Amino acid sequence: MKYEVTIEGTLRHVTVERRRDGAYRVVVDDVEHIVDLSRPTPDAFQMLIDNASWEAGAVFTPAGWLVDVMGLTTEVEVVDPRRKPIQLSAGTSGGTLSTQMPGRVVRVLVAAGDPVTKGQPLLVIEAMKMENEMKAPIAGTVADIFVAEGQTVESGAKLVRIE
Amino acid sequence: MKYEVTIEGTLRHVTVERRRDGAYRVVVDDVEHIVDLSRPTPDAFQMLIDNASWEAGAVFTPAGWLVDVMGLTTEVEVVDPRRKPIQLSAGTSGGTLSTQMPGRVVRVLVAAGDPVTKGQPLLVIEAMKMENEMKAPIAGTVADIFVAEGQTVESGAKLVRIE
Amino acid sequence: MPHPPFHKVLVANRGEIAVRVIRACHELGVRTVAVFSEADREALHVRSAGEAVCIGPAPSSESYLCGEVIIAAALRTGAQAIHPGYGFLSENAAFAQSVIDAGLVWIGPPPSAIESMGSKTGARQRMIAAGVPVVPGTSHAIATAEEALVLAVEFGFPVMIKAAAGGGGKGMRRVDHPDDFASAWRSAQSEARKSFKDDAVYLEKFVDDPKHIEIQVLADAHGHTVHLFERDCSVQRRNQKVVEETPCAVLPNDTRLAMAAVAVQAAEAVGYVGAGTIEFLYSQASGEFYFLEMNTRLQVEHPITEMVTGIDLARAQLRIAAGEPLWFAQKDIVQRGHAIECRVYAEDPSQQFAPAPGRISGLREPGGPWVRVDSGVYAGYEVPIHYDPMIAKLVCWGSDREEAISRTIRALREYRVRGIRTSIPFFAALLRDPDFADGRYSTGFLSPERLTRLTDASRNDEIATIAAALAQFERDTRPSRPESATPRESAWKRSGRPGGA
Amino acid sequence: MPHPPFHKVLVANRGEIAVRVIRACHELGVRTVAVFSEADREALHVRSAGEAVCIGPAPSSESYLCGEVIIAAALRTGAQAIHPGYGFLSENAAFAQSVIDAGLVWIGPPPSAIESMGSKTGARQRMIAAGVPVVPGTSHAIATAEEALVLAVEFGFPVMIKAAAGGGGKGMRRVDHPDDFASAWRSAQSEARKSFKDDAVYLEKFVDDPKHIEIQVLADAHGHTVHLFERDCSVQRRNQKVVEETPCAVLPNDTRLAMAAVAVQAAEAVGYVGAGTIEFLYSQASGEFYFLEMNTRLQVEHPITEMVTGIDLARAQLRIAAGEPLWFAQKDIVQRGHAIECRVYAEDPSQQFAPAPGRISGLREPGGPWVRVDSGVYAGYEVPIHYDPMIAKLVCWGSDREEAISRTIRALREYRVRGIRTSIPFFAALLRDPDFADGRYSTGFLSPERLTRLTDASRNDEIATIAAALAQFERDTRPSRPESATPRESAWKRSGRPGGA
Repeated sequence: MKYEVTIEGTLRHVTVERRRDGAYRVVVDDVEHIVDLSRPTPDAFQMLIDNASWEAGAVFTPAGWLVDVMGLTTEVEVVDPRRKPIQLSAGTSGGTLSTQMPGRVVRVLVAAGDPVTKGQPLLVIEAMKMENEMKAPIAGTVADIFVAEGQTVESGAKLVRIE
Repeated sequence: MKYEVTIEGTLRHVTVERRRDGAYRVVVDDVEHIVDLSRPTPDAFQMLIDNASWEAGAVFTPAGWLVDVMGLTTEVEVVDPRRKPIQLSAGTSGGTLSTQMPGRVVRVLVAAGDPVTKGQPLLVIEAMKMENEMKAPIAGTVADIFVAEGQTVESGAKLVRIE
Repeated sequence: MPHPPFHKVLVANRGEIAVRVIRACHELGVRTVAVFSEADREALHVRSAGEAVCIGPAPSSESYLCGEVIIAAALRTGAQAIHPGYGFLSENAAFAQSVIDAGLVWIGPPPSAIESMGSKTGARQRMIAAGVPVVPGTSHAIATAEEALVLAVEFGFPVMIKAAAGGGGKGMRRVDHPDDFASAWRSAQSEARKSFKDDAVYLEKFVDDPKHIEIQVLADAHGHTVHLFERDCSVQRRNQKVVEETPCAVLPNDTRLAMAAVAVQAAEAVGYVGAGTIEFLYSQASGEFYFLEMNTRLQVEHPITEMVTGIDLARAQLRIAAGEPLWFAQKDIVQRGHAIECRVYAEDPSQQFAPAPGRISGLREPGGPWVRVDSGVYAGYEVPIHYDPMIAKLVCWGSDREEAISRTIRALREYRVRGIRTSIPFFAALLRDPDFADGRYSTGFLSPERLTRLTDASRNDEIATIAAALAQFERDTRPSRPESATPRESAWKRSGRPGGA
Repeated sequence: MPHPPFHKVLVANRGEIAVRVIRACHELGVRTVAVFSEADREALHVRSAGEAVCIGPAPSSESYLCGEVIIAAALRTGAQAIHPGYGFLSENAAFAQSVIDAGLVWIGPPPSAIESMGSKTGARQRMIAAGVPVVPGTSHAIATAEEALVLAVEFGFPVMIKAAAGGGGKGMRRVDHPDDFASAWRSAQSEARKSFKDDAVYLEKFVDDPKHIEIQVLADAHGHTVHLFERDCSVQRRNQKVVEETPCAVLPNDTRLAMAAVAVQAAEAVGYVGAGTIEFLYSQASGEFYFLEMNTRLQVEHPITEMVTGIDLARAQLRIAAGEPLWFAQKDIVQRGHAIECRVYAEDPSQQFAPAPGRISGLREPGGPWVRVDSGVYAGYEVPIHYDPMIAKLVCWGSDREEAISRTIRALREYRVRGIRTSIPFFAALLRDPDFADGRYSTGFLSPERLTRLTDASRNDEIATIAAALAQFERDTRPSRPESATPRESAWKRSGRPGGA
């Protein structure tokens, strides 16, 4: 299986094959690794990569894999080039601002129809005694506001759409 | 719901009712308790019994509930008297010796047809570098031997049937 | 077993500190009552306590800050005393007084001592009267720039001009030279007026690149006060302590002892009883130190002092509150080895430390020699959005500073929290930073640039790439298997020894 | 950071001790290689190490005992040294020699020292030569009862007659009085003949109600040997240590120092290098002590010595093996406070401690102040049937013995292992036993009667009854919900404060 893996803006070409002995052959940009994979718990990928012991957590989300290694979580996009058109049609968030963090909307700073610049604070979400400004991902006009002041939002909730 | 609960050979009559506020009313042999139950993890029963905080693990097995409190596991039989006939027809182990512990059969000490006394060692199972004699639950004659020397057995496996 | 200091204690807090106090109680044979908000029914402190009582809805203002409800719960459950932990009501003198008025024992200093240290300007004046060094400055507004300049020259430049009504850096100016004074004075006044509708400003000597050093004290109700040496709490982000250590790596011993003596003096000046902390600014350049404030409660970072002195501060609080005289003298308190604490926050270091509440799907806390985790969470726990993001503290001891650092790094490497993001990966990079290693860091250590650099240093993109590709491969080739299933078989089982592979 | 003693070390063991050694390596900046059997692919030591190599099938004889395969793995991975842990190949002089012959460093004593202490009778003779007190007795068979009686009178009654080929109590007789000697001699001979086809018997003084006390030593390759005081390991079941503590509660200080001096003498007599333990029998009645044997490796119970001395024994082993001279002198080694270890076994105390392997469905290890868990398992781990049932060690420190005991009881109360049965509930009752509390217990402490009593004392049938009834009720009333679903809602959420309920 060939994948295009994007991590922190860098694209890597990765080939994964399962060998007869059950181990995986993983080629990352021409560098070959033999990986023995075990899953001691459902959320842990315990890998012996050329004997080196590494462990990662990997959770599937619509936006890609959330992979944590040694405690640091990174979003990793894995695309099968053959399925690429389908993947792309799923679209990205574009002008829609979502929250990655659950919390309570304490202030909405814009109204529908307002023009906004990229990076302009649109609303403030409070979580764990801290206020966090949520900023416009693009410049444009506020088309929809999906939340109201005082409302509690879950992680991933859409907040504002900008056209 | 009324239950007959047997623990360590003692029978207790227990009534469980769910109150409107979501708490449980549990009456054990005429002593009433109000219990707020929470399940912080699927295997944990976190109970506030009249405010006192207790935690138990409870796992359902065909033989009854395996309940652990403060680390000690006890078998508890809970019978709904209305369903009693059905419960009884499931039968108990009678003259069949099973192993509660997985391991390897290192020696079979009897043969089919042998007369045995209650408590007589029938076979030896090794687990974790220790040999354990498995003894006859009743006196009688060996009817079936379900395992062979060298065989690895799982927990709950039948070993010998005595008639 | 000696007689327990109390029959039953109510712990008016949540999270790791509630668990910490409950542990101390249980070790002393004291029964415990936890209180919890509706959001905290499944919290660890409820699971840990002997009894637990719900005191209201999720917001602190309707639960953990409701003194009357908490006192009622104590009376109803037959608790004899209340331990407030830190935060919430712990430094609320009126609450302390209500506890006492209800016939209960307050496990903390007398309300008068809380009161004395509660107001910054009041505490400052009291400390000046007691002969404790404070940052040179004026405690109240100054009328004219000319008058202020005279004082500034007296304090010595650089000085800070600060808004009397202020906070958050507004109306604040640093002045390095007398020539710049007048214009800085005007702009500070103007900004103060705009920000606070009050242009009163005052003057303080600027302590360049200071360390935040604090001294732990313990005092009994019989007039004995001792100190338990210092903690260096200079690693801070947004004025919040992140990593603390003891002893301070660079504090000269005579300064250490002078600070400790001053701390005892400060505690005695307010008739202090119990565990308390005197915070100082320490200038590495001049070697001088200044009283900052006193925390009249147990500190978050108290464990590092415990690890080097062998004295259990939470137990000591209970015994002191029960009237016991101190059972050791100053000369018996000896620092042995070195201890470091890392505060584990549910925050995402890769997103500017944004709060990251959520369910902890998997948890493996580090263990082994001299590794202590004071945790408020467990596997399966949902970290709520309502409270402080600190979920645990990692405390490591070593026979010297190098051993403590290397052990902390080892423990961080073992620490697994899945399901939420935490500050854990950031610490290992921080402890490896050469500026941390030499010990001279000041409160300005965690600059935005350093935060970014340290976070980037903890990346493992190569491994993440392989893991993501394997995860996708497993997903693509085994579509019928549910995500949570565990394939137990290993390649080794099928292939035998890798030498043959 | 000082220079690491080695670049890379292979740890030839599994379970908690492999994890322990890996931790020490990582703290010193040493890379690690784990070895594992096919049954151990998911074991914690594999997850903890830097690299891991499969060395064969599940049975130890085909994996962890295969010296050649292990040495090959070390050479292939570029390891410089091998640490054997305890058990398995750790006291195999031939393996140690093979490691050295392969050009690797053996992290342990010289093979000659292992050899000297390996044979019980050889060690005994060598110790007698070195002036170390041994249990008075004859190291070889005695021809006639008359000859033996003369010796028995010389040793003083009671004496033991033991089968030379023996073991397991067969051919063993205790004789309290000269009049009974001849008949006991005959029956011991007869039983020895029946059991071992060899009627040779020998004589040993009977030490009544002894304590098992051992002294930890450390020796470098430059002729320095120090001791790290004693451990009391008298709480035993089936000759296996269960609970250990240090210091011993009842050992007079002059005896402690005399034993320690003898231990150093014993180690020096065999040219010992590294960490080792000299075991003694100590008679509380007479105050005398006798050499029993020397363990030429790290002991299971080494952590309690670490907790009171502050010296990391595993790190010390690595540094000594790298040729470093001891970095402290005898006078620098001070016992501070008290430490207790409980060995957590996967055994069912309610079924005569039958082995209880299986999957650990849930795990919460205790934490907080001065609680150390050296664990070889994790939540979700399947404890295999192939190896020793010890899954973890709980080690607690206190400023005195009472504090250590109460802290251990607190930690045991927090310890949650679900899915398998363990010896945890048994320990809390043991530590509360008045005969344990007074410290005078001997190796006979854990009689079958006491085992039963202690196990019964840990029952909570009332709570178990309520839990089982609730579990059944939930099952009966929510048949559609799968067993693993978590009802997250609490009654509190719906009812508000309990005061209103």
